[in-house]
This record gives sequence, C-alpha cells and structure tokens, in this order.
Amino acid sequence: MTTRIGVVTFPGSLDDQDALRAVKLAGGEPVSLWHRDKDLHQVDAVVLPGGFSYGDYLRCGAIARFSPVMSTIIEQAKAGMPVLGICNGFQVLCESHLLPGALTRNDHLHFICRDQRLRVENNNTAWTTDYAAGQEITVPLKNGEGGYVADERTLDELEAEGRVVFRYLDVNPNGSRRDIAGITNAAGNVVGLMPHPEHAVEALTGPTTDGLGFFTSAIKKLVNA
Amino acid sequence: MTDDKRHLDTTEHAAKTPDTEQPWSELGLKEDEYDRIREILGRRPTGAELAMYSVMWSEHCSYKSSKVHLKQFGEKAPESDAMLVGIGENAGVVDVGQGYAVTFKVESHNHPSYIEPYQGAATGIGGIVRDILAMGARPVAVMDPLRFGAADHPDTRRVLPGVVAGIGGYGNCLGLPNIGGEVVFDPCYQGNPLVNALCVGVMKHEDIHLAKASGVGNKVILYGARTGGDGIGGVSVLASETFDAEGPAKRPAVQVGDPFQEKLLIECTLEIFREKLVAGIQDLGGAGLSCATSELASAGSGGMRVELDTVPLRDNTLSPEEILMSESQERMCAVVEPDKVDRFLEICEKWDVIATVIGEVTDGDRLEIYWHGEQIVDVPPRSVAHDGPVYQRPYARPEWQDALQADDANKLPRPATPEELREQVLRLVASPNQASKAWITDQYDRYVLGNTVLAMPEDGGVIRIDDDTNLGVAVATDGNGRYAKLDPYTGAQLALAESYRNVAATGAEPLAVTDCLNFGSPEDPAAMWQFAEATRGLADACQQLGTPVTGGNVSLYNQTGDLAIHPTPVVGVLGVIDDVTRRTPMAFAEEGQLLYLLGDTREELGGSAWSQVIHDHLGGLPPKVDLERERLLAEILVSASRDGMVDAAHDLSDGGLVQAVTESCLRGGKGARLVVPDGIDPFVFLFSESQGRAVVSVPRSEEVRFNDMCGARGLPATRIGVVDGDSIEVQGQFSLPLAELREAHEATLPALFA
Amino acid sequence: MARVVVDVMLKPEILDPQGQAVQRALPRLGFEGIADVRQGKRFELEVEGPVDDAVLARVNELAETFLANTVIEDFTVRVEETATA
Amino acid sequence: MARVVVDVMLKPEILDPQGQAVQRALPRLGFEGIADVRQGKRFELEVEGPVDDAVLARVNELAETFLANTVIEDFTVRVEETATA
Ligand SMILES: Nc1ncnc2c1ncn2[C@@H]1O[C@H](COP(=O)(O)OP(=O)(O)O)[C@@H](O)[C@H]1O
Ligand SMILES: [Mg+2]
Repeated sequence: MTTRIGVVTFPGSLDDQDALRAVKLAGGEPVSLWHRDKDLHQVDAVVLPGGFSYGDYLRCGAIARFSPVMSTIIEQAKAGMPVLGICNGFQVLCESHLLPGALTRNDHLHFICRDQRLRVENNNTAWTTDYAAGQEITVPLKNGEGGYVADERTLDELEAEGRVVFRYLDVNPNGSRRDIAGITNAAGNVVGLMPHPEHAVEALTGPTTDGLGFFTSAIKKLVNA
Repeated sequence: MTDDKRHLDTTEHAAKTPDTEQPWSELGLKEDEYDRIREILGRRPTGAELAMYSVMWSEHCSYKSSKVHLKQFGEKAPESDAMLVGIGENAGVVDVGQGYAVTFKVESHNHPSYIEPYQGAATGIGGIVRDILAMGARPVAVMDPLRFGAADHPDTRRVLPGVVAGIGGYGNCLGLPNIGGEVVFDPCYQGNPLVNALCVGVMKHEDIHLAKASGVGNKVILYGARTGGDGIGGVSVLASETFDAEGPAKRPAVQVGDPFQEKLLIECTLEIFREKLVAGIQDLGGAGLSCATSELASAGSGGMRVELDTVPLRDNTLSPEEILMSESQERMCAVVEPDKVDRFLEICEKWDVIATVIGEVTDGDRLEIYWHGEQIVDVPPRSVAHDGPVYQRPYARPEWQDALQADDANKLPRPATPEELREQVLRLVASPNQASKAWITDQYDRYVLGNTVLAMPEDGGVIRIDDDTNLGVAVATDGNGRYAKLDPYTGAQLALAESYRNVAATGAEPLAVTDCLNFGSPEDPAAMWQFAEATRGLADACQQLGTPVTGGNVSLYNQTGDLAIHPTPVVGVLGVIDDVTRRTPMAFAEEGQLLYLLGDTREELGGSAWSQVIHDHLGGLPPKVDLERERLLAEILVSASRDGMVDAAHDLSDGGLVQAVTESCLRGGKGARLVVPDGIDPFVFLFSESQGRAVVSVPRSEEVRFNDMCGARGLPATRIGVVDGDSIEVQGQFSLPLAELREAHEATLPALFA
Repeated sequence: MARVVVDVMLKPEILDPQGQAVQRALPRLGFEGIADVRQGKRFELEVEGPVDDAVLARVNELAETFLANTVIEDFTVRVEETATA
Repeated sequence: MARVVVDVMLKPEILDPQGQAVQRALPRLGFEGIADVRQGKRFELEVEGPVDDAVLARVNELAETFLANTVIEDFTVRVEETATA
C-alpha cells in the first residue's frame, strides 16, 4: 500500500507542483487537495506548500487559514496526522495556531533566495526520522517574511522540549530568533519550516538532494504505523 | 441618468455637430492624424472614438516611426522550420520538438519605471506574462534586462532598489523563476532607466491560440480585475513623450499591479485552454479595452458589438472614454462560442476571477460600442488597430560619429608593470558593471516550478520542459549600448552574437530571436539613424545566423531634453537542448582540468569595459563581428556538450578573458594558472573584447578528442592554463587570491544599495 | 456610511525592521530629534448603516481574529471623525 | 516626548489589492455590511521635545518626500492625543 500524501493548493500557492513531485520521487502517492474542499480524500499526511496564498495580503497565511480545507486539516492535525508546512505553509500553521509564534518581515527588508545550510536538531518528528540528529543539510530558502518570532517564554519552552527542529547555519537569512528555521508541535506530527526541502530533491534542479528525507521520513513512518 | 445622456457624445450627436472643438492635440494626435480620422469616419469622431484612435495611434501602440524599419525582420527572415507563429501576434511561437512549442518575448516598461520604480517594473512583468499567456502557453520563466544611471548617483538609489523589488515582488508572487537578465550602469540612462522584461512560455502545438474574433454570435468575455482609473492615457502620455524639465509636472496616474490576481488569471486561463473553450483571446495591456477590442475585431472575420456599461468597474464615476483607455492590469478578453460560455464562467468562478460577457461578434465589419443603449463608437476596427499612420522619419548619421570613432581606445595608456596590470584587474572586476549582481538576483526566486537547470549568473537560463524526456530550452538576453553608440549597425549584431553565444555556451542550439529596441526620440534624425542602422544590422545578422526574429518591442523617446540614451538594442535568443542533463555550466570546479580559449584574440578595446573603468572613455570602433565564426563556435560548444568533452564553458564578452575566468573560478571555488600564449601581449590577452570567443574547461581524458574536433572544424583552440589552487595566477605577471577577487567582485553592489 | 479605522502595530517587544529602517534613514535626510519610529498598518472599513456598539464589538472581533495577529500585534478600533485629506 | 502619527493611504483612484483581499475574505468569516476596505500604513514617530508648528512642518516634509510616495499615496500628519493600547 502506498502512502498518500496530500498537497493543498490555495489561490496563490506556487510550490504545490514541486511538493507533489517530491512526494512522487520519494515513493509516495501525491494527491492534490483544493482549498475549497473540506474532504482530505483519505490522505495519510498533508503538505502545505510554499507560495503567496491570497497574495500574502494582510499577513502571510492569514487568509488561507480560514479556508474550508484548513478546518479539516486543523482537526486532523490535532488528532495526530502528519502535517508539513513549508514557507507559506509554515506561516499558515502559525496563523492557525497549530504552531506557536509568527513569521515577520525579514530584518533586512528584502526577499531573499539562497542555498541555505541547516542543522537538523530533532530527528524524531514525523518528517525528520530519515536524518541523523545534528545532520547538516543544504536546501533552498526563499522568502520575504521569514523572521521567526515568539515571546521569550515560548522560545525557552521550544528549546527545552526539543521542538526547534531546524536551525540556520552560517547566515541567519531573515533575523529569526535564535536562528530558528523550523519547529514542531509537542506531538511531533506538525512541522513547519521556512526553507524549501521540495526544491532539493533532484541533483539537476536543486543545490542538493538533501530535501528528499522529509518525504521519505513521512512515508516510512506511515508505512510502519 | 438624463443628465448623463445629455452629455453623452454619441455617434449620432457627432454627425450632427461637425464643428465641435476636440482636444486631439492634448491627446497627442497631430493635425493630419485628426483629419485622417475624420476622413475614415466621414464625420468627426465621438469622444470615445477620439480616445481610442489617440491611444492606438500613439508611437507605443502603432509603431508609426519604426514600422518601415521593422519590416526587414520579415523580409530578411531566414528560412526556419521552427517558426510556428511569427511577428504580428502577441508573441512568436517556435517549435522545439516532441510536440512542444515555446513562445517568448521581451518588452519595455521604461518610462513608468522611472516615475514609480516599484509599480512600473512590477507591471512590466505582469504585462509580458499576459502576452505569453494569451498565446496559449504556460509561462515558465522570466528575465529582466535592466539599465540604470551611474551606480553612485543618488537617483539610482531610488530607482534601482524599487525596480528590483518590483520585478521580484511581482515575479516571485506569480511563481515564475527568474533565470537571468542584465544590469548595466551608465550615466546616459540617468533620466531614462531601461526596464525590459522577457517571459518564456511552453505549450503543445495544438494549444496555440491567436488574438482574433471570429464566428458571428460568439461572445466577448472580459475577465480578471475590475476596471479602474489606472494609467488613463498612460500609453500615449508615458510612452510617447519625452520628459521635459520645462513642461508642466505631469504626474500621470500609474498602474498598480496585483500579482495575486494575475496568478489566478494564469491558472484560470490555462484551465480554460485545457477545456478548449476559447476561439480567440487577447490580453489587456497598453491601451486597455481600446486595444483588445479593436485588435480582436480587426484580426477576425466579422465585426464586434460591445456594451461598455457592462464592464465591471472599481470606480463608478469613470466615463466611457476613460473605461476604454484604462490600463487597469490583470485583465484578459476572450471570444467564446455561446454554448461554451457557461463553462467558461464556471471556471472563472472556481478561481475567484470576475468574468462578464461584454459583447459579441457580429456579421458586420464595424466595431460598435454602446453605452446605456446608445452608440458611442462605430469604426472600422482595422483603421484603429492595424492601419494607423506610418512615418518615414528623416534620419542622418550624426556629425559627431566620425570624431567618436576616431578617438581610438587602442591608443589609451596601458598598464606598464605587472603590478599595474594586477591592480587594473581588481578594479575591473569590482566596477559596478562587472561586479557580481547577486545582491539583485538573490531577490528573485529561481527555484519555483522545480525545472530550473541553470539560472543567473550562468551564461543563459536553462529550463526543463519535460520531466520524462528532459527536453529543455535556454534563453539569454544581451545588449551593449556602448558598442551600439560607436556603431549602431555593428552594435546590434554584437548584441545578437553575444546572446547567441551565451545560449550555445549552455549546450543549447540557438533557434530564434526576440528583441527590444530602446532608442531616443524618432523626431531626432540622429537617434532615428541609430534606430535604422541597428534594425538593419540585426535583420542582416539574423538572416546570416539563421535565427528569425519572432517578435519584440520598440521603445522610443528614451531621452531627457536633447540627451538621448545610448542606442540600446536588447536581443534575446532562445535555444533548444534535447537533454538538459548535458547542460554545460560555467563553473571551473575540477582541479587539473585544462583551460582552452576558443577563437581569436585581437587588439580590440573600443567600447570595452577596460576603457570605461580605467579611463572613463568611450571611443573608437567596437570589436569586429564575424557571424560565421560565431556559428562555428556555437556548433563546437553544442557538440562538446553532446559528447561530454567539456565540463564548463563561459563565453567571453565585456571585460574580456580575465573577467570570464574570474567569474568561472569564483563560481566553482577553484583557482586557475594561466599562461599567456606566445605572440600576444598580456594586457591584450586579459582585457581585449574580441568576439567569437569562449573559455572551456576540458577533462584531461578528453583533451585529444576535443583538440581534434576543433582542428578538424577549423576553430582556433589555445591551451591557456589549468584549473588549480586558490588564486588566479598569470604566469610571469601576477597572482590574485580568490578571496581577494571575491571580495572585490561581490562587495560593490551591497556597498552601493544595501 | 461611516468609517471605522483599525490601527495595527507590532507589540513593543517585537522587532520592527521597517520602522528601524525609516529611523536609520532619517539623519541622512537631515531629520534629527526623532527618538523612535514604528511602522504599522491602518485599515479603513466603510461600514453600511450606523456604527453602534454592536457594530463596534463585531469590528473588534474582526480585528482580534483576523486583521491583527495578536501573537505579535496590538490593535485599536475607532470611528473616524474627520475625513482624510 | 510626543508622538506624531503619519497615516499613509493609497490615493482613492489607485488599486488597493491588499484592501480588496481583506474585503473579499470578510463574508467567508461571517462579516457582512462592510462596503469597502482600504489598507494603508501608519507611522508612529516619537519626537524629542515639544511638537510645535516647525516640527510639524518638518514631519510633513518627511512624509511628503520619504514616508509616502505621493505619486500613488496620500498622507495625513497629526499629533496623537491618546496613547495606543
Ligand atoms: N523590435 C521588434 N522586433 C520584432 N517584432 C516587433 C518588434 N517590435 C514589435 N514587434 C512586433 O509587433 C507586434 C506588436 O507589438 P506590441 O504592440 O508590443 O504587441 P502587444 O500588443 O502584444 O503588446 C508584436 O507582434 C511584436 O512582436
Ligand atoms: Mg499583447
């Protein structure tokens, strides 16, 4: 039985096709989900892709959060379904309060696209078991509002509970607090990060293939579940 | 309502009031043009008709000064099986094999970007993307050839960051990878920055769509954004008039782009194409509805009737004239068979796109527009869209041209010692024009869609278009205003040669051309001469290289007062690569590989980067063009890629060999040891800008085979060194650590603009 | 038709890079004596019908759940007395 | 220390995609009766010393040349009476 991984398309989603391709390359069955459709079509996991849902107007992810599909995803995520939010998807997860904190304008005020080195701090989440703890990976990063912020108490809590999943290395590209690139919820099934693993799945088009592990992790976990 | 009607200038009213004064001159029409409109209509035009004619007969829309020269692109077009749709449509279409067709085009948004850099540049991207979409293609990449004033001028600090943010803001939000472009600084662009934008789209042959309204009874559907008061008269005012310091401060309404709306428009339109719901389609760009309705009707078989009051408005106070002229962005116009209208509207609803039936195709031959039931336009559409005025503008070689060419750059003082040579290399690679453009290009998403195989700073952008077969295309754009100033005929050919070479350097076979011709005022005989020469040069060169011009754009009046920009033909070349996995990158990455210089190096410093950076000099003749050599070089580069004989290739252009080697070394993080070949002066070796050259990195195992191939085909190939170490060392001259070069090359733009 | 204005500002403890960029640019433009700059958003809502307490309560809720992200932002709601220029 | 507020809004004839996006989302959130939404910027400047006419004139100039892009935006300058929450 293949693992069905859904990728949501909101109006303004951009990296949905890339995420579907990544799922396929990782050996899963990619399933397109539509923002107006509450039905998740029996997927085992969901990816909220990058892009500019609703033009990123108001705040990134603020409008997408209220879409019909999100009401089901929020419910399912709370019940333990693996959910990965990439870039805009991370912003949607924060706006939905599935993950704490928020993403703000990059401190240098520019959109930035670069190959970013990261450290995998937690390899126990649904999306990171195929990495070694402390492994360093390089995947593209591209955002204008990727500065991760949360109050000190929340940050301390995240650190203490090992919920910082990825940290920026070399350069902090957006002013994120404590170099945080990605986090997880307490249960470890919901993960959000700003960099784009789905753009690092083929040597031909990505800087590395380091991103494939996200998708193979989820697939293995679900197959073994 | 009655009040409204009393003031409405209907066709009936116009016929009865022949002597009413009309503001034709304020709308940019000349007296004889106004007279011609009266003649065409057999009466005075209504206000709405006058608005339409004025905007459609502007330089920007009618090409009235350039048409007689542009003809050559068709007349001299080389035989090419690849051309599926040629000049005259929204964009040309090229066959790239396996049933795929590619469409690409470059356009200017120069004047709007000077007034409001962010929105001007953003809507430039939006406009060219809609052109590509209108052909039936999915847009897959954009590029942005840019020209600014002096890098350290305070106004450049206003214009450049705004333009770059606008291109990024719009293109990133559309999800189109930016795969290349140009950034050039020169004081001649101070009051006239050039913002050109190129888009590439892909479709299957059977998906090609054309802009024509046929089939009596078919419905005309306007869809996308609501119509507002944006850029009313923008086309004629912004694009056709020189900025005059003396004149009244014109602050024309600028258009504001909504990339999110455009993204929806793209997805919605592609879904509509998939279901084969449109008979004809046209994007709304300059001149808005005036342009779309008249062009669709003109190209079709029948007439068209439009109920203008059905157009969804953002601002209910707009007059019918304003609605016709509005340049509100993110709108398209489609012609749809009646039984397909419901499905069309359904798909629009799915994508939250507003769509309205505004009219239908009639069996007459007139374009008729109604406002609350009364006729306000009744014109032969061809007279608006295609049979505008045509001018034979006088042109003459400027009297200063001889003196400029006599001021020979080859006679400039040269570095006398190795230390001086070293110092000039550092200054060259750090100069704004030669420095790394990463500060700019890092603001563009190059990864989205997951098909980017090569992107800036590579010679050309390469996009995969089929996941299974690995078919791909390469695109490059180039232009050198300095060369063109010295000799516009040669300059235009050099622009083509460079772009062609860049495409070949990636391993792709050059196929077709698009161009954006940026020049000064056509009313100035000198600027007009430059235009005529450049056009002739480009047409001749395209013929010789076998790469037809498929479409493009002309931007005139790029001047402030009497001061015109350098003549700046920007040329985009599209190439095809049957297997993108064999693309050739530019990075020298493997220690021990051999460096070969392909082509001949002569003493050619006219218009060179060296003459600008070291001597602030522009004079002499540009480098010689040899198109047969360019073709041979391209063949070698493509063969070498196909047979795996080279691991890296980088074409030589402005800055010469030392610039190219620096870029390839920095990209690969490896140094190089160079030996100056016998019989050539080290300075000329490093800085000359002789054309038809490239540097390649050859694995030792391939050296014999590669040499044999070049020898057999008669291309000079000189071994000039080896990839090695962490500095660039020119034997007997100097050594420059990569770290020092990197600092010089990469710090310049951030220091100026961050 | 009445106008209700919602102002949304980043909480004081959250870094405001846009405001800071403005502030840093001031000396270059020859402006001294400005100790701090914060940049936020202003929403103008044109409300149909009279703006009574019930309407204001609903706009408050709208601001709280949608216009502002209260994790990082504060907001104020008020009825606009004077028209903007 | 006094606070001067500069409100910057797109001119009425200029498209406001952000405001429109917010407005379009309202019905989905169950908010009816809002005819139009415009989104602009709010700058809070903390001025050292008293805010007299000279200071206001200078802030006006700052707004005109820097905070607003008067090609597409209008602005208002005022001294804030009440503190924001
Ligand atoms: N420099 C040029 N070279 C070749 N074709 C050109 C050039 N300038 C304009 N054209 C062609 O003339 C036609 C009209 O151009 P344009 O008005 O820019 O198109 P659109 O109406 O789609 O904006 C197009 O087919 C365009 O490709
Ligand atoms: Mg067009």
